[in-house]
Amino acid sequence: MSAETLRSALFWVFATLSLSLAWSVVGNRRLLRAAVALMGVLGCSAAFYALLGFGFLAGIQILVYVGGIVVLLVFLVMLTRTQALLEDEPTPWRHKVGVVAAVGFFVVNLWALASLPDAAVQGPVLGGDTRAIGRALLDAGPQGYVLPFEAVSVLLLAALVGGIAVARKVDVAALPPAEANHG
Amino acid sequence: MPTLALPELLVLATALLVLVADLFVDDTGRKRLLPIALVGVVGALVALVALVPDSGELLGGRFAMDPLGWWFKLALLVAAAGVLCLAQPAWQGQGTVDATLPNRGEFLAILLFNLAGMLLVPSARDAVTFYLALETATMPLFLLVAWRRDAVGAEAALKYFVVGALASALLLYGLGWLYGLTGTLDLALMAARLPTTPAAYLAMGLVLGGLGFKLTLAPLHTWAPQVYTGAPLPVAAWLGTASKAAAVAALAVVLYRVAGPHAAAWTPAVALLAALTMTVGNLGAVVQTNVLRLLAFSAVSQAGYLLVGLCGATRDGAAAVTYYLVVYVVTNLGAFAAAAVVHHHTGSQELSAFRGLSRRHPLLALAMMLALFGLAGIPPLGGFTGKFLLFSVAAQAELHWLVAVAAVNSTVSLYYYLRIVRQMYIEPADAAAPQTPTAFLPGVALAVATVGGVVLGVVPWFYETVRVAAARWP
Amino acid sequence: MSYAASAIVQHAWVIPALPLLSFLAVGLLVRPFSTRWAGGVAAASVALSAALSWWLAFDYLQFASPPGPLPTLLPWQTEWLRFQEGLRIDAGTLLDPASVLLVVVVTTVSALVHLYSLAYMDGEAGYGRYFAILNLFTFSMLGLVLAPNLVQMFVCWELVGASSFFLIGFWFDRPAAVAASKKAFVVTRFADLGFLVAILLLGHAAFDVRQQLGAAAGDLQALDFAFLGRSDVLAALASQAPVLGGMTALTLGCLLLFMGGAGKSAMFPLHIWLPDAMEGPTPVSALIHAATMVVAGVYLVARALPLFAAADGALTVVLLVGTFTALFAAAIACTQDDLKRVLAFSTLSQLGYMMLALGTCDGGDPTGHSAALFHLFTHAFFKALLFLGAGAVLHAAHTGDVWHLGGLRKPMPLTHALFLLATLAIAGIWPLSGFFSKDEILAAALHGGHPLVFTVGLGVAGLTAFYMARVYLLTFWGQPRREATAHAHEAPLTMVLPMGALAVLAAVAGFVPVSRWVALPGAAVHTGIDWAVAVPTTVVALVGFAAAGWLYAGDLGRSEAAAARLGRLYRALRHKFWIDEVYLWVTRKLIFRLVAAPIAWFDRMVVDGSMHGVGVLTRLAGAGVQAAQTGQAQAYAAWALTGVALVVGLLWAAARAG
Amino acid sequence: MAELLHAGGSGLHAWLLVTSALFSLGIYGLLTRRNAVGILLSLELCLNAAAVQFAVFNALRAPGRVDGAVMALFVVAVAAAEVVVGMALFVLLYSQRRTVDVTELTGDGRDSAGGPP
Repeated sequence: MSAETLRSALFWVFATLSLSLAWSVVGNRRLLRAAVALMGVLGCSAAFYALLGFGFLAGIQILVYVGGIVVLLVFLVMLTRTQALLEDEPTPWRHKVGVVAAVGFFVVNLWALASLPDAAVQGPVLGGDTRAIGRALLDAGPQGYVLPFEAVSVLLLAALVGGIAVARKVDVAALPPAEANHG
Repeated sequence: MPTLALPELLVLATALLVLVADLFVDDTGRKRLLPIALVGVVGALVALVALVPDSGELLGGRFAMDPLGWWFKLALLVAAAGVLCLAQPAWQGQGTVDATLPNRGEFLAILLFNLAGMLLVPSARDAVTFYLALETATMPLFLLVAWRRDAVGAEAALKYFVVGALASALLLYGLGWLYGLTGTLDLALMAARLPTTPAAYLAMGLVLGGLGFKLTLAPLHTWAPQVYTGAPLPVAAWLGTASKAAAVAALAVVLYRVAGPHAAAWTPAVALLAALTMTVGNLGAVVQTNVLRLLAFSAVSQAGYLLVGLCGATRDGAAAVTYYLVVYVVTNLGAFAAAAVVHHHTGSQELSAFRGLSRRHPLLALAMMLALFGLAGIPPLGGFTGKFLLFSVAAQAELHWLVAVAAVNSTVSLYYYLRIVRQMYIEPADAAAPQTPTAFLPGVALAVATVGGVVLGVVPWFYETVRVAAARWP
Repeated sequence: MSYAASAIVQHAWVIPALPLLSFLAVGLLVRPFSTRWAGGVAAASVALSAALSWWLAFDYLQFASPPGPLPTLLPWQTEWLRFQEGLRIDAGTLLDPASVLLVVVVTTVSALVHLYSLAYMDGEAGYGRYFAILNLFTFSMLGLVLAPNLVQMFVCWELVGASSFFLIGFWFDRPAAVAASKKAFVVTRFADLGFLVAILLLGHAAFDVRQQLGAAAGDLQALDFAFLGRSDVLAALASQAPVLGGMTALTLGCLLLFMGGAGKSAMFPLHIWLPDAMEGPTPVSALIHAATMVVAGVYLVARALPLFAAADGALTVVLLVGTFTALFAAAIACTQDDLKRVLAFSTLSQLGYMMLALGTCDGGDPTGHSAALFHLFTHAFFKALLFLGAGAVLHAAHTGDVWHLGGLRKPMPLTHALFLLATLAIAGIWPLSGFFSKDEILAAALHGGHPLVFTVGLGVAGLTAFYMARVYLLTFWGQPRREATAHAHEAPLTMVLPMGALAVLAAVAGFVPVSRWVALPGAAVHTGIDWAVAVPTTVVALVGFAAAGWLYAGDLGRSEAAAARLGRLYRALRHKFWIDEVYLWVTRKLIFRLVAAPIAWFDRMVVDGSMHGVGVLTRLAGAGVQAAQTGQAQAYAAWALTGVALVVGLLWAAARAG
Repeated sequence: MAELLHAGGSGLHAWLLVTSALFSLGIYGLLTRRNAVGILLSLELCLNAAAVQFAVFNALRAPGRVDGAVMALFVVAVAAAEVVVGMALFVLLYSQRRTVDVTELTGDGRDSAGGPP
């Protein structure tokens, strides 16, 4: 079994796994299970990154993204209690709209895909990307991404500060809005 | 030179200052944070006008200023200053309970962070910066809409969030396709390498769709009415002015910088979208009884007019769009400021709150009327000149049907703008209506917006300068 | 002394600038402090403007060597917008015979109306506001008249419409006034749409021509009247490829321009706003809805006459619409009861005359052009006088219904005399002004090869005499039919004086050789009286008078006297109605039922109805848009996806098509 | 479809097939989930698909540089910010309405009285 065949086989294994987990994310009646399935999908994506030769990206994916989902889960449990963790079946109408939209999007993508020449991975660069990505992020020259790096820090700061301000526990209903900020 | 990014840096510094200061002051001090933020924004505005050249590069070309970008930033900073002015009574808890804003420093900080993201949009030269600037220009808005933390605002914000997140995911996917098709994230290189395959249509469609959400192009506008009414009024004004300006800047980047060489291919699509958007916006506005819903739909139709100028990707079009954008921001700011003042007095967003306003507050009513006439495009206000320029771009592109549709729409729009004028000037005044004087800063904003709307239309210097800038635009 | 040495010719911009300054001063500074001063300042500024415009006319005409044509001057011009070289929009003052004529008319009538309003509007709540807007109107109208290009004309055109909107709705506590102001604004704005699209269309067509001409175009810009009037430009425009339905941009542009002009000048079927506009104060009706603003459409067509003449069939449309409106409005005027409404329909009819005159130029003979401007000139004076007279009646009797008036000649002798003079003038009785100008129009129709139009015009002349005599007799003769009418008194001097001035003008304006001054090259200039026209029109007018006299003078007075003597008012009223049966049979059965009623029905059901229908449709469609606002987050998301799909599809379709 | 699969086990077409399918599934979930948290999960699916797509294009179409990988990295950060914003809104909504079921949120500003209930 050549490395190429192995990579191909691994790809198909993870692709199958990823898609079936994704199906569970959008279809499972239990939200908790859907969230766990999303962790699985993100894990599969980490494997994809590794297959493509981006080991650093795979590591980040597992550490940050999958870790982030744990936070999401904690919030989820705090927030919606046991009752709301159960999801109803979508009504036939919603189901139809969803299927049409999803299938439509997929078909259009296939159509676009057909116009693109196929290509194969040129060869594994596993492990060689860490330094390259790090350099790109901190390079202040024409090849670097220091500006978006700063932008994303502003974005995260704004999201965190604003998120906390909006979500902090205050019983607004009990106070006139003018004084609500004292609580 | 670092001065090139001085406005952005000043805005960020003010945001951080406000955020930190908020930790150390009591409620009285907190009320002073808004003037501080305003000083920061005005400082950035002064810096832009006085110090920043209208072209140059930083970071090896990753951050660039160009002549039209300069005008976009001017519009954004003007919008920010105006919104901060009209937020003053709400911020200080004056007026009716309904119209107050929980005054936390975070509000100002997030607004300024948001502004910094918007300012970055016209300077982006690669897809990564472009995407992150757009996200920074969008995501804080979801939180600002919910800032009053009541049920109405939360519901509006959630819907805004769902549609907005979907739009940004589609935009991202489209950028991914562009990357795949061209093998680069550099926007200029993308333009050079963009093929004309179905994949390219998909990519451009996704990107335009994602941006169309921000610019409220029909049918991606459906979120707007509820969000405008659910949000605190200053935030609605922010959405109606700055957010639109950032979206136009982004659209100009995509259509001119990336897809400019293929203008012939996308012009019919943009023209149809423009016609659809202005028609849907106008028809929606006709039946409204809530002023903010009316202004929301009016903003939708204005987005349609703006899109008219992009047809054909000509320099005249770029000049017309930029000029009309500045006019639109100033004029709409006037309308929102008047709506905000009335909202403060009466706590109502209904049309009937404007009853007999001309007798209670003649100057306020006059300002509102001039703003509405400006939006309707009555000469000699800037709205007329701008629309005239936009329509003539379409005529130049041989899109006679679009000119006709736009002209019909601008006539229909008069119908609902006159409904507000009617309330102000014709309906008898409500005896119970309060006679509160207009607060200082909103008054300043109103005066500047009103005078600006007239001056922009009458003094040729502005359009001339924009046109010269467009001629030098790469 | 040359034009260059004439201060007023070089600085003609002062004439519109004065009312503008006064508008700003009165609106912002004076009004809050003193309403009395507001009126005074406003009237003084316009009076000064009028004096300057007479000086301008004097200086301008003084240099006319009798056989040579008067020059076209552009003493002041400044750049306003620059799209690109060749498509620059300037602001400036264009002086030619037509614009000088109009400047004199506008400032003179405006000044007299300002003076009249000082007393008429005394005690009204919005006294200062009224004068400020009247000033704004005067400025805009002068800017329109002096415009050297289509865009300046359009901008002022819109401003004129806006000030008219405010003045019609001046009494905003009267629902009818509010409805009328909105109707006027919306209808004229709808028509202005055509004007705007025409500017864009003609602008680009002319710009292409200008590019072809290259250096030969000089500094003229594509939208300048001077450029659009050049024969090489017109020939190039006429030979352009059709843009829509086989029409060239020139033809389509002219038809759209005419749509704008027809809206402002209330041509059928866009006339519906003008009768309702009488809800505004009467001096406003005199100034805006009789003498000045409503002639803007005529002025536009006259200005753009070279374009119309070069365009296929455009002038035929003008001719047909003008002729029809003249007849149709005159017929309706015979059936109206309200004094001001009769005058409004009369205005419609006279505007139809002017359009008709312009339309007769389609044979290549531009005689109708000078006839139209001549009639515009005389009509401004006698129609303004009629309105001010009606205003004096309203002021005294508090009603405009002719069936409630009567016998006013005794308490209001001056008003009566002036009104009679104006009635004779409009009916075309020698030697009053209407005689000369109307005859020139009819002569243009007759000699221009339009015998049918001439016949209709003749009929309209008879109808004009009839309905004017009718309202005149019912208002001033017989006995007062209402208590309030009986206690009427003569108007104050500040109201009578302007009327007197207008009466002088209405009497002598016919002797002013206007048509010789404004004649286009190639126009046949009439000297003396054209007996082939003068005799029939005078006969027809006398017949009209006789018919009206027979109907309204004799029996009516006798019956009123009998009613007073016998105290049997009810029977006397019946008796009067018996006379009216004849009138009813003649008018309602014959004219009204056969001509006016179908028109009124059409007006009500189709014109009004369609406006109404458009409103309903718009609201329905609006409800449709509203229905998309389901409130469901995911419905919004689905719409967003539809939008993206639409964009992708459009891009693909466009690529396919391209 | 068949030739796409035969075009090579892990060729470009196969990769994009997977990312498109993931994105499409995300769209389905976004339109059908009633619980707002479920919608958020679906959105994460979409963003993740887009990030993988960038990495795929980087490896297969522009292998000389790491632009796509950097973009994927930034997408992770943006997704995190989106989760924070989304959760904040859900917590607020839950405290106000005691539900995060989006089908129960049908007001469209018509109840524009504003203010707290």
